Amino acid sequence: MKTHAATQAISGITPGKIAVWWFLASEVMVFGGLIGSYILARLGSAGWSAEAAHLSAPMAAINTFVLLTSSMTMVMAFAAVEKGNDRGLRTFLLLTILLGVAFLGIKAYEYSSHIMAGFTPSTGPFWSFYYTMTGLHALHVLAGIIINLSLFVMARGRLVNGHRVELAGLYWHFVDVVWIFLFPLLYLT
Amino acid sequence: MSSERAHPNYVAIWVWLVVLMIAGVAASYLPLGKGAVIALIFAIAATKAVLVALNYMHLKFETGLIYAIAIIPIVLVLAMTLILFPDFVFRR
Amino acid sequence: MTESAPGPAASAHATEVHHGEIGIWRTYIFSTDHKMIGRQYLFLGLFMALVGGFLAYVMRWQLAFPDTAVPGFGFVGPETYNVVVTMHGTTMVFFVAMPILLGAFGNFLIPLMIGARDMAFPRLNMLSFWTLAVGSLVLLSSFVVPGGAASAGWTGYPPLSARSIYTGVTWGLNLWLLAHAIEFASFLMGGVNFLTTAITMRAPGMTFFRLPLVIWQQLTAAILFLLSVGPLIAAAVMLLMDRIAGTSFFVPSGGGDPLLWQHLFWFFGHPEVYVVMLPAVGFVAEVLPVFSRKPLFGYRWIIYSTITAGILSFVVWAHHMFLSGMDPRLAMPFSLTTILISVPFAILVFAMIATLWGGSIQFATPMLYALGFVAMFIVGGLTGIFNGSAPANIQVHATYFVVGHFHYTLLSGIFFGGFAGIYFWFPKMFGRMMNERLGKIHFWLTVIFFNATFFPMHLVGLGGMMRRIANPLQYEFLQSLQPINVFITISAIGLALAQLVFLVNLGWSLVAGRKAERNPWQATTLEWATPSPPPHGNFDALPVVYRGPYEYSSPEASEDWLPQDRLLVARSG
Amino acid sequence: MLRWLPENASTYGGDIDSIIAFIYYVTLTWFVITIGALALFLILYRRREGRRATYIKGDKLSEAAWILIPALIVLLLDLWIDFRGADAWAKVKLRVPPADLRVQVTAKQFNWEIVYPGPDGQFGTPDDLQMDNELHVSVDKVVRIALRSKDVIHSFFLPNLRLKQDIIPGREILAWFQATKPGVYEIPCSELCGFGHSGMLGHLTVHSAEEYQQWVREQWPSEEKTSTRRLAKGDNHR
Repeated sequence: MKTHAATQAISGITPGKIAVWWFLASEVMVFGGLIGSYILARLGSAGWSAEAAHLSAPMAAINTFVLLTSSMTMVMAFAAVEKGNDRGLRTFLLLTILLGVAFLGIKAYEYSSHIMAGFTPSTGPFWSFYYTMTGLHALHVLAGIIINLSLFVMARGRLVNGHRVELAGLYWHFVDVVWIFLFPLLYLT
Repeated sequence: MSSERAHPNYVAIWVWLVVLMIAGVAASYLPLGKGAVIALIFAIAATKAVLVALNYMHLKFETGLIYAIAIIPIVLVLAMTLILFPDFVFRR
Repeated sequence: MTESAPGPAASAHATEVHHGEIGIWRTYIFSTDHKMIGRQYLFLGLFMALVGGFLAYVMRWQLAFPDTAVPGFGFVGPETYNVVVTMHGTTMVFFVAMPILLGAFGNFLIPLMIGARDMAFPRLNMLSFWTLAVGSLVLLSSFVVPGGAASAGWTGYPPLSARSIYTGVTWGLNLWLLAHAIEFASFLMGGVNFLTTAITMRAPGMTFFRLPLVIWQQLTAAILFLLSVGPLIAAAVMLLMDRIAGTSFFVPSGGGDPLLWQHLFWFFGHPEVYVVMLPAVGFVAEVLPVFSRKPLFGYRWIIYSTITAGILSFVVWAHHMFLSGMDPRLAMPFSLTTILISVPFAILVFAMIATLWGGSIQFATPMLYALGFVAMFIVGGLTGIFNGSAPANIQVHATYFVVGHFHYTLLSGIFFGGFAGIYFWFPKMFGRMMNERLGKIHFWLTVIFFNATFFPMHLVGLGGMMRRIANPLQYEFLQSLQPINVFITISAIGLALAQLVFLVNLGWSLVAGRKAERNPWQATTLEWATPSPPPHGNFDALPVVYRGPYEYSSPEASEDWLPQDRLLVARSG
Repeated sequence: MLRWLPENASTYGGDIDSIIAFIYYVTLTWFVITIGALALFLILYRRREGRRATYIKGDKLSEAAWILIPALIVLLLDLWIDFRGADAWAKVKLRVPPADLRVQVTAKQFNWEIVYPGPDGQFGTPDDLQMDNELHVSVDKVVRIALRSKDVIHSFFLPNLRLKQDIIPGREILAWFQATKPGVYEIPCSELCGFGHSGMLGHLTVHSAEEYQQWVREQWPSEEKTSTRRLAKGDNHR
């Protein structure tokens, strides 16, 4: 990958974009390590499907829908700022933030209903993985909401540029992609 | 920044994503063998992820460098998981 | 440009005045200047080295004279010994080796050597240093919390580390994990910054194959770190959940598997070895050509070898686990990949030796350290073959043979590679020369005591002495080896005392060393084209690069060095 | 260097020692060659007035051959080491011969619990005998050990028999040895297992055949001679 001999070949990419992609690469390894461990543990022992059946697939499907939609609004925010449409930027950022909050709300409701049904992280291996994987993902969503909020505040003072929205978007979409895999891994199998 | 870049149709991609999501959920109820269902579900998930990466993350406008940064960790994770199959999955 | 130009305003004091308008606070504490951040990493690493070195001294004293009070510390019980052994490893790998070899030199050298004014993200750079500082503080604070500091080994194998009942350590181990997490965050930011800087900010003409090797090594190290640390972060999250949320990822009674941690740990652990070592290799690759006045032999081959070693380092991890209880059939493929990885390193060492052939070798202090590194690295590499061969590993695994081996590779990286770097770039970092005579005394004492300390470890290791035991005299079969343990301890104390020479040299040179010119070593790479120390923004005018980094004794120039940024007017068509 | 190894007392110990010896001679040769070249170059090419260093970059294949061919030799020697080692590894860890004696060793903080099946050769029967830290076997018999752990990771180490095996709680791991010399050998733990790790120590007593019979009679005095003989001769219960 580093054998591009000429500087010019990659001068079209901004430093910010390269940095975010490298960061995402290390994030892939974090979630990949977790998901790989889950797959190994699950295939190595029996009885996980019965545990997974206690999860609510429809609820998670709604959450998937919410997160997919938030990805779209995020990229629309970027499209808006590129056209110089500040109003559109703020609207779509706000929508993204609200959808992110909605995702966390539904997740919190799921957590509380599981815990009330007696399924805690220490119930068994499936639940340990479930809470750890979704919890780590939820922390990432939270971080994304905070990033988007700061962009939103900056956008009100028109300090934001398209580049920053694009970088925040890369991160937000990555969090979405992680969920795209967590959803079937935990809920559908 | 890349203002002259042609944007993909973000809404159309979103429609595809939602359709695929519903297809994924539906696939989990299909009366097929377990292996086939799982393969189908994850093929759909991978398609969704690729759609998001290519269009929303603009990977399809990027150079080889960004592709490399994106793909190498995925290869590593897959390799690590596969190498460990004998020790966790096939063990006795 | 002429290298004899006296460095204008070359002293540290002058620079300080020059940048007086920023204020002391922003210049020395919350600086965004990559050179100041590099110095901060250096001093943080040296400070933590004192901590880690003191722990080593406590350990060695206990091993030589079991159950006697350690002078300056007191009585060491078995529990304290486990704490000391754990914290020594953690401190040295994560808070000494990485800050000095990557943090200090990566930050200081990358922008200077690629011809940039600073890192791509100066504020992120500052943040990564201060994150590391917080991490060090968290690690140190774990010594004083109730229950004491972590005592499950630097590898923290669960279930020992997963449940407090097994060690009696409660918050100490959580803080240990937290300190790791903070350190990883710091070096993730640092690594991203290194890579982005080198990819996007190279001076005109500075192609990838004109980059000095130390930059290649730093970048490879950064990539290895970024791509390997993820699974360990995942494992650390799981271990923390095991400790505070009652999960059982690594506890078999709850359905977990302890081996999972080992796999994830060593998936990181082996690349991490190269993360620490490659920069040291890079320093040596810079120093050797300068003091033999010859191009580095096989520049491209070294790069290819480095990349190959980097890729292979991701598929060798289970050689740390031959006897761990994993499927023994896995040992054969991993033994093979381990064996394969010796080839790129053999190329590296041979290239370094070949560089000397036909040279004009000056034995300045940095050169002595570089040569010392090559010699020690050969020993470390060769003893590694005993560990890498699965059957031989049965006898030497988890004995002092392994301890001796990794001190010859990792510690020689810090002692010989790191000191080569410090003595070589000190003039550029601080604008003054270090004392040559003290430097040479330091070198010879270090090389003698280093070998006297770590070579006998191989012997007691073959004799079967286990790692991490607090008292060898409890075992009949180790009684006869005890005189060697005493010898090792005395040598280790000698090694520690020898470092006083360095500290004296450092302190004296910082305030009273001879002022350094721009290019005191008559070297070719870009950092020597700047004043010593370089001002904020580094270059008077951004350099243009015309050639590779090691043009020594080139027939094209009358002097025996040809800087990367000197434009030659063609003599004839 | 090899005389530092503890005295070998097992059938496969010789294989491991010969691998170690082989590696030792290979690495010693390389050490002499590389350090010798290093020292020679330092003497030959030290700085002298009026001599300029040769300008060789070593990028061309013909020049790089000076480093690539030795590296190729390294590779071949490495493969040789690996090839030779594979057999020794398989002998110790993969090809477990039929057992003459069987014991269970359960590690816990900070003891080895050793369970003998008794004259009936079956575990889980009333004539099982449990001893802490005392492993008694007969010389020249294949001893198969089922290793388990009650709490954390331990490592079962017999320096004189060249046997080392980590014990993972939650897994049962098989190990075996065949002692060749009567004597008492130590069984330290070689994986950090807590504050009592240092000093976690058992003893392996390798009896001569007659002494072993004697020991068995002492442990199971009520049993008849026939059953003890059966135990000593080998057990067919798998």
